[in-house]
Amino acid sequence: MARVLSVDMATADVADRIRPYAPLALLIILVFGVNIAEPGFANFSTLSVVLADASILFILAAGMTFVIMLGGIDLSVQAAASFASMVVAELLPRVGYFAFPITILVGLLIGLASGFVHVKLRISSFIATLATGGIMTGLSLLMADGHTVAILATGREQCLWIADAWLFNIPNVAFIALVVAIAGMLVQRYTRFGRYSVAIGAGEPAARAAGIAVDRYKIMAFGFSGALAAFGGAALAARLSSGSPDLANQLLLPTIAAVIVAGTAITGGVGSIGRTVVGAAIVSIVRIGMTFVGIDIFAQQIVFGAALVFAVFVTIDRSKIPIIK
Amino acid sequence: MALASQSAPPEAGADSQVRTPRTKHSRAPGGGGSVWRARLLEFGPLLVLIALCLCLGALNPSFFSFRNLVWGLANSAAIPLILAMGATFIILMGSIDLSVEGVLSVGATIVVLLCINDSNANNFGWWGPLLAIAACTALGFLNGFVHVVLRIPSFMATLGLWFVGLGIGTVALGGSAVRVLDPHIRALAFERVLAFPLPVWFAAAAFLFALFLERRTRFGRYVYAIGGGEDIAELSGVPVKRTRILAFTLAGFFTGLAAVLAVAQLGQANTTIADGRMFMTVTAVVVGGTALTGGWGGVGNSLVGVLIVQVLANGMVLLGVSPYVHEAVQGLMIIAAVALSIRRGGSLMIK
Amino acid sequence: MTSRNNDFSVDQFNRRQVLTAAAAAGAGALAGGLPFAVRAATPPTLVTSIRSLSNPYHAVWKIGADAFAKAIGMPNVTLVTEANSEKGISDIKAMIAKTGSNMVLSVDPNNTPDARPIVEACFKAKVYVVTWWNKPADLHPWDFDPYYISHIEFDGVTNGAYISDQLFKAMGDEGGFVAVGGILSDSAAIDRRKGLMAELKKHPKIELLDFQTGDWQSQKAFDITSSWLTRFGDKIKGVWAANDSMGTGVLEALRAQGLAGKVPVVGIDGIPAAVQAVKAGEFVCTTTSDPYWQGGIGLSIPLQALQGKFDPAKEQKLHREFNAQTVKVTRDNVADYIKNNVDSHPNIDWNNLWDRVASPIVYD
Amino acid sequence: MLRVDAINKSFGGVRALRDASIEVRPHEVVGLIGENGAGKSTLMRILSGSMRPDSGVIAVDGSRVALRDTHQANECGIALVFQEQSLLVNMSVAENIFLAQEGPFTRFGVVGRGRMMAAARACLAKVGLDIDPARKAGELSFAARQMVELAKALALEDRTDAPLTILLDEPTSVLESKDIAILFDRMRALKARASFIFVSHRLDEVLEISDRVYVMKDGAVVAERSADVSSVSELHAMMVGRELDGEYYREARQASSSTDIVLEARGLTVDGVFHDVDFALRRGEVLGIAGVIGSGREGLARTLFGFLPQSAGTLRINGQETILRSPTQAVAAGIGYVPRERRVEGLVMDMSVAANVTLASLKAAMRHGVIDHRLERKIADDWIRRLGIKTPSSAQVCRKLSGGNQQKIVLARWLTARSHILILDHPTRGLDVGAKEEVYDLIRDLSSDGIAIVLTSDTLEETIGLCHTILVMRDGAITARFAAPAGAKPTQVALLEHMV
Repeated sequence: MARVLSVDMATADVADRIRPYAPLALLIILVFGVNIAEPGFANFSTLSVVLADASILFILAAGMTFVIMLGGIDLSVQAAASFASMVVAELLPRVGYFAFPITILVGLLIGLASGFVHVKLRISSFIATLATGGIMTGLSLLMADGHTVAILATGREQCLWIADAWLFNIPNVAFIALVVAIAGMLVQRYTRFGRYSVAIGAGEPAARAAGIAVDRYKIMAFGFSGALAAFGGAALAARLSSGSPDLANQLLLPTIAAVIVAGTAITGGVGSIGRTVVGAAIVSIVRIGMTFVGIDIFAQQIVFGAALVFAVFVTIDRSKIPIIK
Repeated sequence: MALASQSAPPEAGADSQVRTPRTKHSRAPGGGGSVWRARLLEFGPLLVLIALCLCLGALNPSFFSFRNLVWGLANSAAIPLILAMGATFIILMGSIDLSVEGVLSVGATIVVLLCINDSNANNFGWWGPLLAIAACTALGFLNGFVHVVLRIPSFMATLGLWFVGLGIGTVALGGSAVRVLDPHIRALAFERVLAFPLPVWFAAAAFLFALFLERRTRFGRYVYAIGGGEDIAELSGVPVKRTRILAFTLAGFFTGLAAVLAVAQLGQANTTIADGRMFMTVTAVVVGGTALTGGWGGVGNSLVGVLIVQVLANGMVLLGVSPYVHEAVQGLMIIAAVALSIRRGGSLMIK
Repeated sequence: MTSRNNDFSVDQFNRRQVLTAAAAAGAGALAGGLPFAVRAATPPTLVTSIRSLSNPYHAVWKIGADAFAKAIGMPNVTLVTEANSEKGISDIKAMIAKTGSNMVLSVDPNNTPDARPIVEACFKAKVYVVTWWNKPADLHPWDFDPYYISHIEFDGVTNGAYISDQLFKAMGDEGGFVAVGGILSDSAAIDRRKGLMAELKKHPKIELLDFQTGDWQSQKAFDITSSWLTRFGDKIKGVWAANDSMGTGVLEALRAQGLAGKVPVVGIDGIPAAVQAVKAGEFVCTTTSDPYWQGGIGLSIPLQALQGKFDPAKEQKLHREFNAQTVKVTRDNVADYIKNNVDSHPNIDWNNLWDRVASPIVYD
Repeated sequence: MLRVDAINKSFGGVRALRDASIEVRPHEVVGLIGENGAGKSTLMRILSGSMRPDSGVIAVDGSRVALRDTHQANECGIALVFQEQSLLVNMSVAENIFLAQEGPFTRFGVVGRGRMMAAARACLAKVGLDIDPARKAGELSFAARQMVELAKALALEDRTDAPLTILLDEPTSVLESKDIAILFDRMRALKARASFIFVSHRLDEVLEISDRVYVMKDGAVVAERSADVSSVSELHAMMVGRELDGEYYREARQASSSTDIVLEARGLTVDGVFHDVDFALRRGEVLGIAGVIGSGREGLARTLFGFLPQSAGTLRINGQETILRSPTQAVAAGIGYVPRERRVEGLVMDMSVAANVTLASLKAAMRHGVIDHRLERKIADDWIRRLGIKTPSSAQVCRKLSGGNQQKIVLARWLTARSHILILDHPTRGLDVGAKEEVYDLIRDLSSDGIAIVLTSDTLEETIGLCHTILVMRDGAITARFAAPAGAKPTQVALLEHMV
């Protein structure tokens, strides 16, 4: 009987082994699809544009991934990113390169604050982060009476490394994103935090009963999200050489999309930074691909929405979601 | 043999047990005290609302002026309330509907383009609003269908339809803001009955209807059952799939109604007509004390929640709060409101 | 001028015939960017990038762009940022890559900062570009000769001041009024408010009761006004709106209280709804930058530069960075305006590039 | 009236039921006993329509029926009474009783609240429960919930003319004995209306209430006895296949515990749960806590792991006074917890065996501050070998393993964490005989390794058999202490009189 069982398991395992590659497959199909519709898409210069676009999106989404894997959500990313763009713009002329680490630190702090509100005041993350996001927007508006803060020539020097530097014709942001991606994967694979966030997402009571300080790790996750959002915002500010209270507007939904489109479950426990890398790429390809193929702009949102649902349909592993809510 | 009993699929097992921590921790045997606390908590949001009103009234007497109560509050609360009615049932099931804005803009577009307007020669009279509501209801159904049949978490499914809806709206309007010239439609917004403008009455009707559904129909029961424990509900023979789809369809219907009123009020439709509605609706529902995890709360709570949010917005204008800090203040107040009123007994896990 | 339009398209037509062979060769050449020699051959793509199509103003803009492209029979593409700077920039870069730099660009950057990377990208790709409305103060066309031809704005301050003045006159130069502004961080919103404040100083008996922001949206303006009416009641003798969308929202809120027409409203942009309101006497006035003209001229300028009709580098500074004239719509001229601009579209001489230059842009 | 003939059911090649046949006659209570895994629960699931047999016949009043779902089972007059979890705590008693059965009260889509409340009261009256049917189920005691379940089953009467058969699946496992008495009274009274199939581990209860008893073993019905001629030991013998004796609980291996105290409670109190609990736990000692639900023993166990904050008294760990505010602190203090709800609190079901083993002490698998996956695998494989955990590999997700192996993984986790105090909360719940015996062996090993154990168990036999010392609790206080050295074990009766 044990034999029969193991056979069962084997078949199951095959499915388990294939499933993770669904997102990647989807991505490749997309690239080829667009390229067939509009030859010249899959060439270096275009793809590097996609890369640049996907990079910033990914940096934001990477942070979000940690939160979503814990079963929460961080709706404050775009507010945090905009806020960060203001901070970095204000700081660059004064402290030069230090502006970036400081900004990321600030992001970390506001992220932790969001996490604290969510965990300690026991407010669902959806509302908690919505509210903290509003507060951040308020702050960034106050910082310069709603004005855009331009990074003047002096500060711009320190921006070039993100803004317009290319290495072998690949935009630097892409490399930065790559670093973030690798770091993220390492964190997930090799650190307590990574391991525990999966445990908490997949079985919070069990994690508690194993003595894991659930609250602490949740707050940490929001901290990371904030820090990366800030980093994304800083990068944006550098590319646009100024900060503004609505710089990152409209980035929230693409960010969420980038996370879930590659099969990270909104319910938590399932997913990885790796998936988000693919997800960000998918979102950018769809977005830019539409422009490239020349889909009527009026219809682009429709296509985007449909593509989103389809991608999720293909990529999520339902066996790990007990009840689909 | 060891594996026999264990490898048996635990029909209810796994998940009926998932609930035990809740029952165990929150309501330890003979925990009579917690019952009272729960009872009190149910009135938390209401207390918050009353407190808010009193503060505002003290700071600016004109808050209690008849005109403000009717126009500043009741009238501006009408559309949010109608939207909240739909969202409540969905959130009670532990799901969420992000597509409100998309669906609403579709509805608005249809109304405008079918009634007398300044961009085409149509004049379908009351068919405009009716078809709009029908279309929104259909979109709601689509939401439920995609979610239930394709087994995609509602969060993603509705996120998709959000974009689709906005897209449809943009295509149909070609971007321009189309004005509705049909006096009957405009009357929906301005006609007054017993000093209250029609939208208030519509909202009241919607509320009573939702209350009726919640309290007096099987649908209402099933929604709570699903939110309380989908697996048990299923075991007891509750038609879970049907109920879920129905709830989303219902939400579509309410959104359609809201769309008609929005057009009537604004006298035009543009694709930004629904901007910010979704977050506002969910916030209102949650502030009212309905848990995003499902099972607890109800349309009554949502009424209170909507009023809290509206009073906040109205109050900030009444007090002339600087626009720079609007969002910040709103954020703080919402955190405070929820923290004061949220049901803690429910579950150890807050997601 | 229609005739000249025809000439334009005709000689364009001939040139294309002559070069079809080359074009075919170019098309067949390779997937990526076309080599320069061939590039000039295939007609350039006329690219317009605007915020979104969900507002009348930009919708008309697109109509203008389409009309121009149609008139000269060239392919044109409209990109929308959907208020997402990243998307806007990426789309433009994607177009550059797609057309192999064989394009001209007329862009209304989603956000002031966006102008720089867009211009830099165009400069690097040797694409002629005109920017509208938003750009950082320290970014100047002449720093990117010859490809960054012009930056064109419409003096928000004077417009803001103008409608204020009209409003105050309508109010009989005394009493309180309320103002609803655009997105706080938007430069146009900031300028228009500046104009309002400046004008306000000149009218001591006028009192600004409250200033709120409606984020350019009519719905928000509607709700705010409803609250205002209860807060100030009859103290409100007029309403200043930073754009017409909000203005119409305000108007509807007034209408709900039976105040439409009794409380004067002013706005900017000249969207149909507002113009009709002016006709109905519910709006005092609105001013418009004539988006139809913007759509066309924004493409005509870089196209002519690309075709070597003029050398941007040699143009006078005033043509490189200027405020263009706005059309003021008041009681007096509303009838004609509706006839020429709403019901139909004006015949514009797309070759007369600089006839609407009003004043140099001053940065403080 | 209800006949089950030669039912077979297999899962992935494992036969859970082999030719199981039972019969239920009108107005009788049929006891159904057998170790976990003997097939009782599978049979129950099949009868309640939530599972289909591979082969075999089910007949009601001689006519064959197919039970495709709960509804059809109900049509045939068969109702399953779940354990207390199956009431929806967020809904009223009445709503629970008539969930998905609102039809009779619904006119034109309107559910008549008054009529439903009245009907609910009627149902509750049948089971002699006097509560307001409008109260939320979550506010009721477990005993009351059990009665509501029974009432829910009886509500069937009004919907079907088929003779009623009510399946009671371990109804007493969560009840205090006075409630058990009440339940039995009701059942006797209700025999006039319905027949019962009564599934329980507590043989004495089975004998008390049943008219006839079926004994299941390894998926087959091995015996049928008339209750009045049978005895606990005989039934047990038939269940386990051997006489109940000390060897079953490895008493011979019961090492005499040392004298040094590792855990000491003085006047330990958690308001509303238990009060003034004193005890001392020694190295290698197995301390049993006996008591019915509500006696406070669950609370005590969870308090010792930091789930419930103590409100008074002192707790000394290795002589050092400690206050446990969270499980995290408990783990840090060297305490481990094997929860009753294995699937929920025991393991993260969708994580690998290895990850679960190291969950409480990731440090052990880390080098230079990062997880060393090879090391982690090594640790896991090591335990898999030593505890004989049956799994394809340490990368297997736990959901796919059997309960016994899952339980071993939980233990392995705490051994990896070097916990020197283990709190075993019903460690053998849901395990079959074989798995149980392995767990007993493990417990002996642990105790002889000097690990101190606090044990709460489903059955008194187990408690008595395994423990060095037994505390009996009632109404939140300790009512008696027994020393239970090998060979001089106290009797169940002795314990019981202090429990109730």
